[in-house]
Amino acid sequence: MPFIPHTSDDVRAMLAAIGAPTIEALFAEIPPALRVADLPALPDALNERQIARLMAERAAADPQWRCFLGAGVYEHHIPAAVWEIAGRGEFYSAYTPYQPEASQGTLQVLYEYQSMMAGLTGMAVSNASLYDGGSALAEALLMAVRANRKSKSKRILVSRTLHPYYRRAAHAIIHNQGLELVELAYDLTGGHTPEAALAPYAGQDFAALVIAQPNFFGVLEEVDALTDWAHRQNALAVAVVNPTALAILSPPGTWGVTGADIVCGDGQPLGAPLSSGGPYFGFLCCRQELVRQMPGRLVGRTVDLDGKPGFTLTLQAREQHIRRSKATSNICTNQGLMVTAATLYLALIGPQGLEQVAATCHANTRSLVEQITQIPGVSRAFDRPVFHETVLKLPRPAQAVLEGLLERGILGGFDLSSDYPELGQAMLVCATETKDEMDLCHYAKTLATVI
Amino acid sequence: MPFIPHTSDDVRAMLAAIGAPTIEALFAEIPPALRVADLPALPDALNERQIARLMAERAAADPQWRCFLGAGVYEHHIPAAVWEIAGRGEFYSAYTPYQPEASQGTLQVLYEYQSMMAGLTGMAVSNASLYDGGSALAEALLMAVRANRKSKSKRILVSRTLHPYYRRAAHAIIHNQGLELVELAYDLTGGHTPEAALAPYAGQDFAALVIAQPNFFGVLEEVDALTDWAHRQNALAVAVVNPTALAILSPPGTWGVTGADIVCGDGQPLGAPLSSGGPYFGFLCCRQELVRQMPGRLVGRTVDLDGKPGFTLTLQAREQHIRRSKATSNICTNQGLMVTAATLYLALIGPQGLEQVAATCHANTRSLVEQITQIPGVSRAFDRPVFHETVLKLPRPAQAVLEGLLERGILGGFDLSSDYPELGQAMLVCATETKDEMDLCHYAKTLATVI
Amino acid sequence: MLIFDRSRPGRQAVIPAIAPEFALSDIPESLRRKKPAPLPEVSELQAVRHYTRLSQQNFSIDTHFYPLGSCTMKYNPRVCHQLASLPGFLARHPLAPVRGSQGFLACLYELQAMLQEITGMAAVSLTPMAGAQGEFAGVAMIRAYHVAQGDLTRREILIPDAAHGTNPATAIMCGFTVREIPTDQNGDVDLAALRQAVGPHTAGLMLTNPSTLGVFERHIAEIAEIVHTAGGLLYYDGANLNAILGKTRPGDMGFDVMHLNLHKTFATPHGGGGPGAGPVAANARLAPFLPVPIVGQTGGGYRWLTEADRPQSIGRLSAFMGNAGVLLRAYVYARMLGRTGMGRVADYATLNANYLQAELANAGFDPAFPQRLASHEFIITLKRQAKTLGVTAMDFAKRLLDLGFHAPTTYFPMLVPECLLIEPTETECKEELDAFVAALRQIQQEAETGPEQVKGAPYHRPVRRLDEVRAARDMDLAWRPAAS
Amino acid sequence: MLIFDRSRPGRQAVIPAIAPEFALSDIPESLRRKKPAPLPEVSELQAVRHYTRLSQQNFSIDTHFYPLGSCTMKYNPRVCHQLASLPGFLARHPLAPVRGSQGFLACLYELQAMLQEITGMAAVSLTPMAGAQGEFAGVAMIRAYHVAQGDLTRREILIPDAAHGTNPATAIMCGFTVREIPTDQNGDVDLAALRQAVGPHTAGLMLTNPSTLGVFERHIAEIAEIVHTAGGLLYYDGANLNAILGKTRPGDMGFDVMHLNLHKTFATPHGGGGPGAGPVAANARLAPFLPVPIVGQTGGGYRWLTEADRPQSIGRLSAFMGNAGVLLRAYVYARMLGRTGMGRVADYATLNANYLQAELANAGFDPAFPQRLASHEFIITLKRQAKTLGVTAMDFAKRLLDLGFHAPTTYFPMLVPECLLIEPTETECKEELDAFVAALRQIQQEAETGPEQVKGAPYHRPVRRLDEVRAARDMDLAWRPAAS
Ligand SMILES: Cc1ncc(COP(=O)(O)O)c(C=O)c1O
Ligand SMILES: Cc1ncc(COP(=O)(O)O)c(C=O)c1O
Repeated sequence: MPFIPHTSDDVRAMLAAIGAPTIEALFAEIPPALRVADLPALPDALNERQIARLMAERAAADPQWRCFLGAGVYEHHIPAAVWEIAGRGEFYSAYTPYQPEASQGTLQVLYEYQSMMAGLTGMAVSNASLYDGGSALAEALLMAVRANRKSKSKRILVSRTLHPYYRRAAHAIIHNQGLELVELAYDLTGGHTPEAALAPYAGQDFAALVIAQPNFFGVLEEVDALTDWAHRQNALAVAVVNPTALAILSPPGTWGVTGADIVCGDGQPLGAPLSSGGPYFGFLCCRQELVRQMPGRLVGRTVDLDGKPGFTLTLQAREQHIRRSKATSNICTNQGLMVTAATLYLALIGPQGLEQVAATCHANTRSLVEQITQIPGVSRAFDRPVFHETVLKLPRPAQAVLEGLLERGILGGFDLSSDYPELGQAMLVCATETKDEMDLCHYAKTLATVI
Repeated sequence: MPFIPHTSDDVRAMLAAIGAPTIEALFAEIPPALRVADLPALPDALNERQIARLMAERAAADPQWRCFLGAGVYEHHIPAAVWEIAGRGEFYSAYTPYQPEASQGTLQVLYEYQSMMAGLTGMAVSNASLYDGGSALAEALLMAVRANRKSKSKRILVSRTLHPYYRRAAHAIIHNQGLELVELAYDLTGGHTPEAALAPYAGQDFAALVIAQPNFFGVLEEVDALTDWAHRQNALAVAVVNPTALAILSPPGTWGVTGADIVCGDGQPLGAPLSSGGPYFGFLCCRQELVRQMPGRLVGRTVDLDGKPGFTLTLQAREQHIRRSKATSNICTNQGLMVTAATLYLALIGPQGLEQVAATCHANTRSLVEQITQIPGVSRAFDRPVFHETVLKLPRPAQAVLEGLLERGILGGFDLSSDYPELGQAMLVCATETKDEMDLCHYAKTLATVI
Repeated sequence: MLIFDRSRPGRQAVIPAIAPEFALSDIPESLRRKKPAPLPEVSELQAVRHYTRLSQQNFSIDTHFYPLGSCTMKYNPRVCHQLASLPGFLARHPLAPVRGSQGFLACLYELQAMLQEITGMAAVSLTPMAGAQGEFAGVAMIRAYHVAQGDLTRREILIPDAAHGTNPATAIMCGFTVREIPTDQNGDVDLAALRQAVGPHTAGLMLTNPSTLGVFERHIAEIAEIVHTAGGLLYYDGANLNAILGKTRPGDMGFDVMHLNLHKTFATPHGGGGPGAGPVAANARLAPFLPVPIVGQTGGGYRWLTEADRPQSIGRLSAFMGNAGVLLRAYVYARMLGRTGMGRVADYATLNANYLQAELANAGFDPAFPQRLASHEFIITLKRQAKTLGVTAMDFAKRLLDLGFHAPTTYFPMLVPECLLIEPTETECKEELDAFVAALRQIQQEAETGPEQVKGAPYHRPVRRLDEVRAARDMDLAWRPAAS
Repeated sequence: MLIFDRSRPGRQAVIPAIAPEFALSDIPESLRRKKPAPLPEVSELQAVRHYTRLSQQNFSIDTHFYPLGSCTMKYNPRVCHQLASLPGFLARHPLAPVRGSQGFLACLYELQAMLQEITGMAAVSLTPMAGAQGEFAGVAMIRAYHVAQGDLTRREILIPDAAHGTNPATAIMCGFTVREIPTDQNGDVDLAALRQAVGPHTAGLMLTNPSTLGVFERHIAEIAEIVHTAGGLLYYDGANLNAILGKTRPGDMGFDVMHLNLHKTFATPHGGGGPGAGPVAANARLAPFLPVPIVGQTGGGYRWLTEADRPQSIGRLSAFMGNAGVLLRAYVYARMLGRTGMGRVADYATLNANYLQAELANAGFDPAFPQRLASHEFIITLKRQAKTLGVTAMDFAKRLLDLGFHAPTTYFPMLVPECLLIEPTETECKEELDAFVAALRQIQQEAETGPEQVKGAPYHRPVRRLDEVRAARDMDLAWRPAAS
């Protein structure tokens, strides 16, 4: 029996010890009317060899396109050691470190992760992960509303340049508690959120302003001005950032005069493969003063009975298993293993490595844009600098162009027409460090034939 | 610098401690005339991302045919846990357990491996591995010559039914010490080595008789009769076996009246992927009395200072690092990790599992043969039972037939024409447990169209 | 030692890319990072060695019996990991067109179908990323349902006092208030109290069955009747589904909506705290409200169903497709169990729990509900030991670590004083259970002869008991570079 | 506990296949196995847990500094393992036609070319499966060469007394006799003795350079001259190539044939004892004798060169293509080092060895050759400590295990009494070396103040010192089922 170790001798001895005639008898408390005899719609069992073959066929069925699609999920090189070690049974098959003495491995990794994320974002504190970027934003906004003592509002300003799926996920989660997202317009020339877009809201009560860096268009926002505006209005500044970009872009902790208050985003670029949508992980950092409003687990360094340093979960009074209905969130299981991978990723590439990744992504995207804007009818939609993704205007509908690229083996970008109809025929393109000059050339040439 | 941890500060401090001005100065004892400044024919370094891409392209360049080719290397299902655990750093990056107190993991695995192989072959002792099946046969024969006190001969009888590559490898190795292989004819009807083939050599002095079970044609030899014949002639009986087959076939330890003396073979079917030729591992087992003539490492169970059981390398006085020119072999590094995988493989599938694998292979090959011998002109070459491989006579040259199958995605078998021209248009075909009825059908149908 | 302590300026492990000098010339200084991020600078060997050694400090299923109640720490088959990690799955962008995703989508679609059959529900959405998010989805669906009915007065969720902390926390996140329902002496919901509690304000009831007390809620049919009659809906917390897999189905019990913890019942790894997956299943009434995306099948193949297809959906709870890789692992596991394997899980999980309960009772320990059959888990209370010997459940737990066993869940559910919630799961063998009983016997003896010994445990772990008060007071939550 | 002790009849982990009932009906009873093989019957979790826990009992590069002299225990990059394990490589049958093997063959062909450049040799065969088999190939080639010259009198191989045990053992396996050449006080070959030894019976000389004494053989040009003049050939044992990679080449030193240990110099894993790979390289004179198969390139692509192409070949040393997967790992590593990376290996391996030697001398330990520069490794002798304190090299080695370091090679080379042969490799950082020095200082101090403490070590490993005499005497080499 797969995964079941019991021999018939075992079963006999165990039933005897229990004093039950059969295993069936152990289910006597379930009302007979509720019992099912069979699950006929389930397929027959496959053995390991059979399922391995089926899965290999299914995985192979899906073509491996050259990927120039980003839109929130980015193809990066993941050093081999990352998953070789994150996949070790001791990490893979452990659970939340409720017994710290038996979980120092996981706990120290989490502490190191928190330290790295705090360092990267320039914030005092990082939690030990949330589910993903979209839900992390939701938690960040709930937290902002709880934390902002100067505001009574549940309204939050968010630019239309924020990832549309993040806006949707955040809305789906937070509207239940009466929070409301108020959409800010963006500048059609720059692709950014100018102070002018904020002006109409000056003097109104908002719990927070969300600032994405880079924004969904890849464009760099004027984060200092936005942060200061928020603070002037007694709103918290909530940053949504790409962690790779932070290797070259100013960290939220230094934005404006006093820095952002809460920082969140998706950790996928740090060691998580594209993997069809997940698992990734959400990160959440904040100023020290806000730590008790933070959702999710936190690991702290302390000492043991003998004075030896060690790590443990801390400030658990924020959490559901202690505080139940008064908790800062309902989150319990988070994305621990992805965080382990991220910690390994950051340790293996280091500060220079991350900077090189970010700078190469940026250079590649610049080079790609330079090449493809030579094609008649193709132009940049916005004139402001970007990180590693950019919006291109096309002479034909993006969908048709992308289809053409696909037929030639290229996953060419993201069609903006349904989320941003105001941009007309436009797509979002990304070239990370996984592409070299030949790939960029090939893309440009192929695009020219498709258009 | 990839894999080099030295910072420039480190280098400075270290040179100062040494009292050397530069790293270059540390090479002062190499005569200047012998120094090279550069290795211009080497390519420039690739980073991890670049080499990963190159290797992925190369691996993908080679098509994945459905494999019905055996001829000494067999496609079996390998449980996922085998390499997940054998690949753990503690196994992967350790070395020969010279310090037993720091290597109990490896040592216990080897002891368990020795136990499993001894049990499988029915012999008293197994060593901890040799390189592969071919070289293990060579070592077995050198050992037989050393061990056979009743014979002064360096001649060894070996049937033409033994794998031709094994015969070549053994010859290449042993002829240097004056050992000679004398070839026995086989029965053209049965594909086996009848006693009649031995008759001409009765009364002559031979160190050993080699008995392959199954033989290269997949055919089962009359091992009891052959073993007894050898012993009557004062020759040692050296068995060459497929370890999977031993789940269903009588173990060499029980052959004839007193059993085989030495057993060897290739462990590849026990957890090693096809992997283009290696690494696999050679195994070598023997009767207790011969253990001091055995080449290779041996692990023994003993106790520590406190009386606690533990494991250590033992009988090292047979080995080159102790005995130098008087050693039983020059082997030092063996195939430890493959043995770890084999131990995991056997533990995971167990005795019933191995029996099921063997029986399914056998059944599949029978079923395949039944189907394809329906094709006009295709017939079995031999009438005796086989394990999981069989020789088929074809109406056209095997090479053309195999080419035809290849074009249809099937690696159809082994062309026997160069090694066994006497068989005419013939090929060797194998269907392991990795094939299901649909695969067999598909093969048969495809073969019909090709012929 | 922290990885930061191993860092030296200029050291680097993997060089992922080399950007051209001018790479950043177009980014204004004001937006640029001024000081490099304070990340560790170590060699590849240092990183590998550091984290390999850290991993060895963990207890895990792969190394230790881990009977953490309510967590279903069963064996995580390695083949699930291997197959979900096939390059074809890992390299797939979540926004890749469906025509190049049929292999992946087929797995998800079939998983949805299997979960429907197993739960007795009409439809499944796989997107929630853990049990708690599954709960969120389900309770938000209850809310959306009432709103769709125009019934805006139902603002209260009923939750038994034995419930897991995520239940009340979820209800609050969904904008509800929570009312607790007491448990009777036999571990069942107090029906009288429930009858009193329901009314036109009742949005629904969240229930775990078997409950976190380790017993099957025998009056489930009546409970469903009471809540439904009052106009409320029933939420099933599927964390304990392992106990009843293939034996009885939440849909048949009368539940309207539920989640499953794939990282419990379907053996996907816990990963030191996640990722998990918490698919939500609903009956026909609530199905329209399921979160998107869902995988649908049309003539041509599989495709994503999104907001456009499912206008009543509560929406999107993750930016993309939840924890897709976890779903693939669960799919592999479910296919390997197949039709007959599901019930086997419940059979042996239940056998192990009842055996362990019987043997511990035999060894002189006190089951919390001796009059009941255990489900897949059970509770012992060490109230007596705490009172007479001064040795608490926590002390027993810590000493177990010394003896090579992960501790059971302690002090949960809060209803039972000095409790250990013990869940052996079906993948542990009898010898392991016997060894666990022997260990608890030994600790009991130690507690009787030398309680200080037990109260000082553990002694053989990388650290002894940690100063949690100091951790919370001094709040050292991140390493910081020395000011330079 | 052995895996056999966890076995229970009827238990099974992975079910690989189910054969039909009649499957074996055509195999005569006389050929059938009567009793099932005595293999363990355990669950998958039991197997995983058992071997995971066993693995944790090992020291390894991934967990510990492992300065085992002559073994080059450098970091084994994980990417090599990952890329060599790509399904395309693992699923390739060794007899698959070359037209479907061009990707694989390209790697091997380029590896051959790189090794030629690195060694200064004319041709390479990758097939030997470890260093010792590489030696065998090379010495058998020397024999084949003399035979081809019609010179049948050259039956003797000269070997310095410092040589590794595989050298004399190899010479014997190749049918030669061995004559030892002494070493002079500076660690160089005694040239006078060599001159006396050579003659018309001299088939060749086997030499390691740097030698196993950790020093570079400075008179290599004269040695080559002496041997060649006498009509002998020179074999280079490449086990220590890490010391001179990109600095000097055996081909330029005058060697005719050599092997490389890819599991040393090229960072492929040692795997607890293997598999390794020992490619053999030869100059133009000996190239025709290289073992097959070799990868050749023709207009159309790559193909195998076999006996037919290379009629003078010594033949085939493995049934198929040696340790192909190890070769792929070495290929990946070599490509990552590239042109500039090779010399860097020697630079930092040498820097580390000389630094460690200097620091240990500083700490009061006695280098065996203080007057010499160390190569990539060096020797300290504890003769003084053994005499004055009664604490031997073995005692120091065992105590190092307690302090978290794998011991250096002990009692080899046999020339130096009470020696530790220490090879740090280039992948270890200065801090690790400093910690190692501190540990040896501590042991020295312990030896001075309480030698019994050191002589009883180790204390903190899974076992203490093992009774090796009993192991050899009682010979418990395999578990056996209880007679039933
Ligand atoms: C009874 C119960 N409900 C809900 C949950 C929450 O599940 P998750 O941790 O996956 O969010 C748990 C998990 O611990 C649980 O035990
Ligand atoms: C100097 C020397 N020569 C030869 C060898 C033999 O190499 P292998 O162990 O790969 O057979 C070794 C390995 O230990 C060695 O150190």
